[in-house]
Amino acid sequence: MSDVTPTSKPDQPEDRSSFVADVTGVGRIDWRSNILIPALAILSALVVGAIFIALGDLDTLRLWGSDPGRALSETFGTLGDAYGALFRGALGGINPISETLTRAAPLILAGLAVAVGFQAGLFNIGANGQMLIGGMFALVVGFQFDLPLLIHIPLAIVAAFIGGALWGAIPGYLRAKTGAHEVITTIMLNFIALRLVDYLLTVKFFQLEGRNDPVSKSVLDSARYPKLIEFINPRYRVHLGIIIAILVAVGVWWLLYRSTIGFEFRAVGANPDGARYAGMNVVFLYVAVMAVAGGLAGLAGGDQVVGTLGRATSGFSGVIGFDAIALALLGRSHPFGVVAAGLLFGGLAAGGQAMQATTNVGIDIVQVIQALIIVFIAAPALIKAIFRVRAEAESAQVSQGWAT
Amino acid sequence: MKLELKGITKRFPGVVANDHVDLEIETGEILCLLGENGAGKSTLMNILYGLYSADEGDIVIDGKVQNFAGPGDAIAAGIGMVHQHFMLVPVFTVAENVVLGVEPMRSAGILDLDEARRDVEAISNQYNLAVDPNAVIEELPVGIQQRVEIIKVLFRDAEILVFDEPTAVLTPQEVDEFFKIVDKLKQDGKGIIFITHKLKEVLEIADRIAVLRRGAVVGTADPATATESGLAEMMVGRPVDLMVHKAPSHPGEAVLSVSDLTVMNIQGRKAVDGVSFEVRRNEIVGIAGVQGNGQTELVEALTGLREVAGGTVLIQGEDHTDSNPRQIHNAGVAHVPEDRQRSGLILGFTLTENFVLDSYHAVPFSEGIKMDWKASREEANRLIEEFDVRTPSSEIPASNLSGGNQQKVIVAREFGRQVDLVIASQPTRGVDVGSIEFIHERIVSERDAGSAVLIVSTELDEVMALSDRILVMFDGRIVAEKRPEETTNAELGLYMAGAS
Amino acid sequence: GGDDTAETTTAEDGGLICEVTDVGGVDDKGFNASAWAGAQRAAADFGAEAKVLESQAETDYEVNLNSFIDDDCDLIVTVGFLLGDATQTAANANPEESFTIVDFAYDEGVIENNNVKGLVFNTDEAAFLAGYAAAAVTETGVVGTFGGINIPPVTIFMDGFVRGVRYYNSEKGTDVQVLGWDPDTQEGSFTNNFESLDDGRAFAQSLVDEGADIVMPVAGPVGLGSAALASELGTFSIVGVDVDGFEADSNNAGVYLTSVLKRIDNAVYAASDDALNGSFDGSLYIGTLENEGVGIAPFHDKADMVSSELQAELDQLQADIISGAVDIKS
Amino acid sequence: MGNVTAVMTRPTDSRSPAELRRSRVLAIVYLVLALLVLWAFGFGSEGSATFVISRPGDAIRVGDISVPGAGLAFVVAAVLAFLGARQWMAGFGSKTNLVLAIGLGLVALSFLAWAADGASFSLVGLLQEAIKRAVPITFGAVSGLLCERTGIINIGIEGMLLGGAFTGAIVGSTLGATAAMIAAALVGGLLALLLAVLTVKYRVDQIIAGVVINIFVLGLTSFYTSQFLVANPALNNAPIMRAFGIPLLADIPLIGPVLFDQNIFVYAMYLLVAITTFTLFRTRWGLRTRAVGEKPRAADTVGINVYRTKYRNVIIGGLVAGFGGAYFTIGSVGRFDENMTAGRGFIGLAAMIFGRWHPVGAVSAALVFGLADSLQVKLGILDTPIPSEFLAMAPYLVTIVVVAGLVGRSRPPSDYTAYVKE
Ligand SMILES: Nc1ncnc2c1ncn2[C@@H]1O[C@H](COP(=O)(O)OP(=O)(O)OP(=O)(O)O)[C@@H](O)[C@H]1O
Ligand SMILES: Nc1ncnc2c1ncn2[C@@H]1O[C@H](COP(=O)(O)OP(=O)(O)OP(=O)(O)O)[C@@H](O)[C@H]1O
Ligand SMILES: [Mg+2]
Ligand SMILES: [Mg+2]
Repeated sequence: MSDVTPTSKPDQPEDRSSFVADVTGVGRIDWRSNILIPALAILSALVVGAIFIALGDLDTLRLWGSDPGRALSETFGTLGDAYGALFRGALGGINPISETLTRAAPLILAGLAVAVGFQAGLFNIGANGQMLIGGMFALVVGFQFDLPLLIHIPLAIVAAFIGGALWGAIPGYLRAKTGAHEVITTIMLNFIALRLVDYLLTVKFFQLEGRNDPVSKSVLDSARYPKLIEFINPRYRVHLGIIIAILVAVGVWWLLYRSTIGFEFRAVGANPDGARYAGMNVVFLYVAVMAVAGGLAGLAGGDQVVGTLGRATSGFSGVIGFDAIALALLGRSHPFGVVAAGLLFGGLAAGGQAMQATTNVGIDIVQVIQALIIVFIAAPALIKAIFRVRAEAESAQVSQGWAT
Repeated sequence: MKLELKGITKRFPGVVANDHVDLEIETGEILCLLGENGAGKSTLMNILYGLYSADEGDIVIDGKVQNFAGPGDAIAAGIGMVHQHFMLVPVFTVAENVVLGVEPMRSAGILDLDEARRDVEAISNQYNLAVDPNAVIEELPVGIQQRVEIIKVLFRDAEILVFDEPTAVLTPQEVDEFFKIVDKLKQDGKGIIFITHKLKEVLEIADRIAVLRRGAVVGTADPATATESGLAEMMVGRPVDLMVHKAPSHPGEAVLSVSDLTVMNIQGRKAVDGVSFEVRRNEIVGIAGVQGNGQTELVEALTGLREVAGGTVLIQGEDHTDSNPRQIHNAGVAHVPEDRQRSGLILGFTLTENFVLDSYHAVPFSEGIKMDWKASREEANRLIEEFDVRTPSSEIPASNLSGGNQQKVIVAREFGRQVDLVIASQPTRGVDVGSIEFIHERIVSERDAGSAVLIVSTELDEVMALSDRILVMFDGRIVAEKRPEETTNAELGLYMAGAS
Repeated sequence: GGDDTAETTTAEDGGLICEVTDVGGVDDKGFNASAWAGAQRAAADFGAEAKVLESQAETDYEVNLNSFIDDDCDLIVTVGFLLGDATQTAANANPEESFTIVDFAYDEGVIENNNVKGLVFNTDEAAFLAGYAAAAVTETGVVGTFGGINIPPVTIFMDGFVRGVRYYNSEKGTDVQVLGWDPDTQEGSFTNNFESLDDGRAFAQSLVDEGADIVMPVAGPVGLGSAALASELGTFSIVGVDVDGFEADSNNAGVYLTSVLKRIDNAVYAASDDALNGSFDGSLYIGTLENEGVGIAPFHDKADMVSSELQAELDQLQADIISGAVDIKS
Repeated sequence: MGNVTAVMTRPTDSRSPAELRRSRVLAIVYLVLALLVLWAFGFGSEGSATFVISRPGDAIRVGDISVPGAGLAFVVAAVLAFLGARQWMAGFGSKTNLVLAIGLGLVALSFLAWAADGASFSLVGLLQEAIKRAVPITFGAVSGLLCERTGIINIGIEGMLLGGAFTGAIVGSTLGATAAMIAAALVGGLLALLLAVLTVKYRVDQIIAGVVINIFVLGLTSFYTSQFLVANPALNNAPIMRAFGIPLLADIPLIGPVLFDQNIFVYAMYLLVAITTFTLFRTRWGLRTRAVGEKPRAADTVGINVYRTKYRNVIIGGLVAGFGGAYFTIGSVGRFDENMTAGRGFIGLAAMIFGRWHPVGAVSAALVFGLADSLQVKLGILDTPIPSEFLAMAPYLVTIVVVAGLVGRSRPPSDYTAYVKE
């Protein structure tokens, strides 16, 4: 952050994008707000999450009345097992790390889709729908053409981007031309994309030959993202997707902070009137932003279809598109923040899977912990109050209401 | 009633806004408070009104120390305030705004708006403050909005009334009108604290004058003996030249030619109605008028921000009717917009980013789609230097600058390149005398360097001082064209009010 | 499941039965639950342990399967066509492991080591009976059905049901109408989800508005919403699917005319038995009326609606279907 | 129509270029619709459709209405063509949206007649269901607008509904329906308190706070469902609020069964809309609430406690959403299932914006969605050649078309930046 304390006058609009300042390449990084606070936030979330886990264990709860001592040790036993499994499942070995990375890839890409929207003042809740359409585009390229790997994979990636971009451009266009709010239109387009995929999976062209199930044809091997460490053990799933995700994040960073288009995106996000005054074409920018955002989500869909799954089924995007909102918020809409948040959430997902496999604690608790992490990171004042940390962290302001 | 402020101190992060301020006022007198931008006048008044709490010091009324937890307490103690930025709810009616917080009621929580309307009418008759209680605030001109603010204060039975820069937005006639009201209030035994940057007004109306600088009272003056330049020096701490010095103009060929221009406002009504004029090289043309008579729409149409409904705009002979802002920028036009925070700046962006806001797409600031931040930063530092923008670095957000310095950033950006036409709206709004002096100088030197300059301002003094030619706008039309040396403020004021 | 948690049923080291659910989860009141019931029953009877892993998303199938392969399960039960690919891959990579998959049949030669037992069910045979019974007892002359998603495991119920009604019409010269499904165009009424119980209510209401007094929801837990409406209105009955609604949905037991049973539990039980006792083979299992893999549930509270003649006709029809004398596909 | 004639007698067109453009676009839309109706429904129908407007057992029975699909289509197409021509030449001024709504309504009617060609279907059932489906959406939308009117965006409606549904099921199963409704409202209120603390006290970005509430509640209810409810079905067996007719009113043909033979949640919805409309625009509380939303500093300067007002209203909004959430369990099916709100909260948000932050607007928007939703259910059992997946898209498509076409830019009533007092 800067050396000058912001003096926001009461009659001036709040400075909502102060975090942008430290990424244009200037200013020093404050380790307290960028490392200490997030670490403490995760710690706090785990502690509060533990309370919810304990409350979910009825038998032990009953024990508190009769034998508090044993109840205490059982509670701690359960928690230790659960968090131990969570941690081992995320980081405890090659396979857990491979799983974490596999899961992080689509999260990062979808998170970027939401983050780019935020940077341009648009709230893209539609990552899920964009993923679905992007994935279907990649799917068709993946099973329809028989090409050499070096052409086929890039082609599938481009197709995924285009599919998502087309779907994303619709709300952008509607917002720019009719004022229809993107929050509404993206939500509706999610539902529509979901049904559309359901329908397409009943069409012979897409369906797996010889079956009537809503399962698509499989992507040809030449279009599948190669697994990275298959040579160690064929089970290690981590594939090209994570590399693509990180490269794309760098690309998005470059686009946002080093290119004229990114300057325009950020300008229109921070102040559309100012952007118009500066000669930017706001209508075009809204469409462009949403197309880029949609394209990024499309890549996440592509990662699922030609990366992890190799085919499409009903609702293959899962809830990644919604987790993406949390990720973008957590990463403060900065591409590198999103990468970090994506790795964190990927780890939680992989660890949660391991936790359900080895303990009695349901996997849904992971979602609760995710929500808690976001709360604590979004409200640094809370962390500062609890741990008495001195840091200049400010609460992130990424959205701007409904301002049209 | 006697009100005393004793040792009031208020600190904001990095600033001491008030530094042990002592001040007193009694009912039946008018105290004028002067001070440059950021001197702490509004802060002091907000403390008095219970909006801010002081870090140190006491508010004493008739010998009793008060403890204001909020404006509610201040109101109860007989203090009323008309804020620098009006505190009216734009979508509410006059009556609703007046009674907000002390609503008359039919029964259990149900509003009695008829009663509210009658109350408003009663007060407006008593003090000659004509307003329609059913009118919606956002549709009223600022002059009337101010009357609503005054009625609001009177409705709460205030004994001491604070006016924070009330005349900044009024026509000379409205100012006269306002002074009559203030005088009547004084006759009725109210005490008045009056804040303004216009030294002439101070000498006209004050009973006592106090001057603030950097949060502290630096002196008091007697209006009978004080002079404008004396007060200005006391405010800024150095001698200020209040005159604009410029040589007579020798206009060249027309750079901007507007003929029969018609523009609609947001509601779809004609805001600019068949306006024609020219601005020539080496000439400053000033457009005077009360806010809301079509100047905003005119400038937006000229700069490509608003659709033209009829007529043509030529810039250096080329047709730029309905060109977009980029094309107009590229045609050599600089634009200082009316509302710096809404459109002139992106507050969250750094100064560097703001300095290249409208030229980022061209060499040297970018090549293809790659931004050149190094070149941009160099430009930023050059402009900061040349235009004396007070900032610790070019990499802090524009929101961290004071209003005057924010305005300088815009002026620097727009005047910092070679242009043929300058369009400046309210170039010195809310800026203190020191910065005004500087901006006026720059405008004149633009003219002398060969640009055509169009100034739109609601400050008559500014228009009179800068312009080589003055156009008065009323209700979307140009109703008068005068040279400054052949007219007076009073005459222009009549035109601005619709006389023809 | 009836145990305290749906996680494990512990026993000494008598073996291990493992289930990987599809995204519906183990408490889906549908095939995941049914398979789990079979696995648990087998574990209890043979002194083995049963374990389940729920899949949250498509991407979990592979991981869950691998996790069980590491656990050295005696049998891995996978549920639903979505797991077809993953099970195939796992089976081919682990020839020593035994698998069984519910609602899925592989083509010849796909499974290299013959170590996957497909479990499929001719539910249309049973639904045909239910349709016949519904046509016989309807008072309004209108019955209805709706599905979750337009996919074969769902529509096979609807096909059988509609054809059963048509058969009744052709036998008796009646004109009982079926709303909500047309076996010829394969289009009809679908909630497009297996979650919203409120949809179950709305779709049933809509059929009742058009005069239906018997409704067969084929949408997993969504049907519970229809049953809730039936018990509120008291004007129509429900034909349950998969399991006997009278027992499974005890809150609304009285509204079930009958249920089209698909004994996934029995099939899984049998496969577990084979696996634990060393007689596992990879042949396809087809549940039919004949082997009691499918059937219709008793009429329970609605028995008074069913005359003894009708019961006799149903018994005869069942025999004819088994013998092939009645063609349920037309 | 006075101003239309006035417009027409003027020598020149007084419409602004933007208006003119919109007029032309709309005119083309009308003409395209006219052709579509003519071609698809006019030549595609042979028999007539029968709309049933009373139910078996109604006190006053009214005959069914039989409509020849082709005839209706020709009439509708002619009307649309006329509207299009009129729109092109003169426009409808302030009535543009109303006329468009009527036009679209006619298209829908013609579509129905075509879909039900040669069959009959229950209009009462359709409308009754439409109202039911509007219930949770309305509660969500009103909850949202109560918060937004004081300057707090509530993206967490979905979570509050879900929390209410979960609580409703558990408390309903143990303590009965009344307690369930109260508890559900309280849980909604508690979540709202969290939203208020985060946004007002800790100045967390409002959208972050709302998203957090959604994730948190979804996670927690799913976790406890698998942890408790599956193992203890008795905890998930709540009573269902049954429909009851309001004497006399329920006997009015068509209107009676549609509006006045419903369960308590529907009546609560009517009350909610009436009460919030009255209080927001006629009482001191409403005036102060709106003032705080529109311009908090102005409210502060007249002695209104901005923070307290925000807290109070957000909590009231939460109570409304929590109560509305109970509809899913005790108002409909008596049991909780994971994520059973299935996005209704977000649709409530859309209804709020579409209804321009006014309770009556919100309920109207919710009804549009409810109608599209119930139509979709209906069409599945009529033999239309449209695949069910596309029918299921209808409500969402309608929402997009309406929001983009009819509403245009709506201005929020609030200043959403965190209010900072020194
Ligand atoms: N604000 C705007 N509104 C509408 N159209 C615009 C706007 N800005 C640019 N355009 C149009 O977009 C096109 C490309 O604009 P671009 O910004 O690339 O041009 P430019 O920067 O002016 O070119 P250069 O500076 O290289 O001469 C042009 O045809 C221009 O008319
Ligand atoms: N809410 C606030 N937070 C931080 N600093 C503030 C705040 N309000 C005022 N300041 C700072 O306190 C100082 C005094 O401001 P104040 O508004 O009182 O000046 P003023 O004398 O009224 O100036 P003007 O003539 O521009 O109205 C300025 O430096 C200003 O930036
Ligand atoms: Mg001030
Ligand atoms: Mg000021």
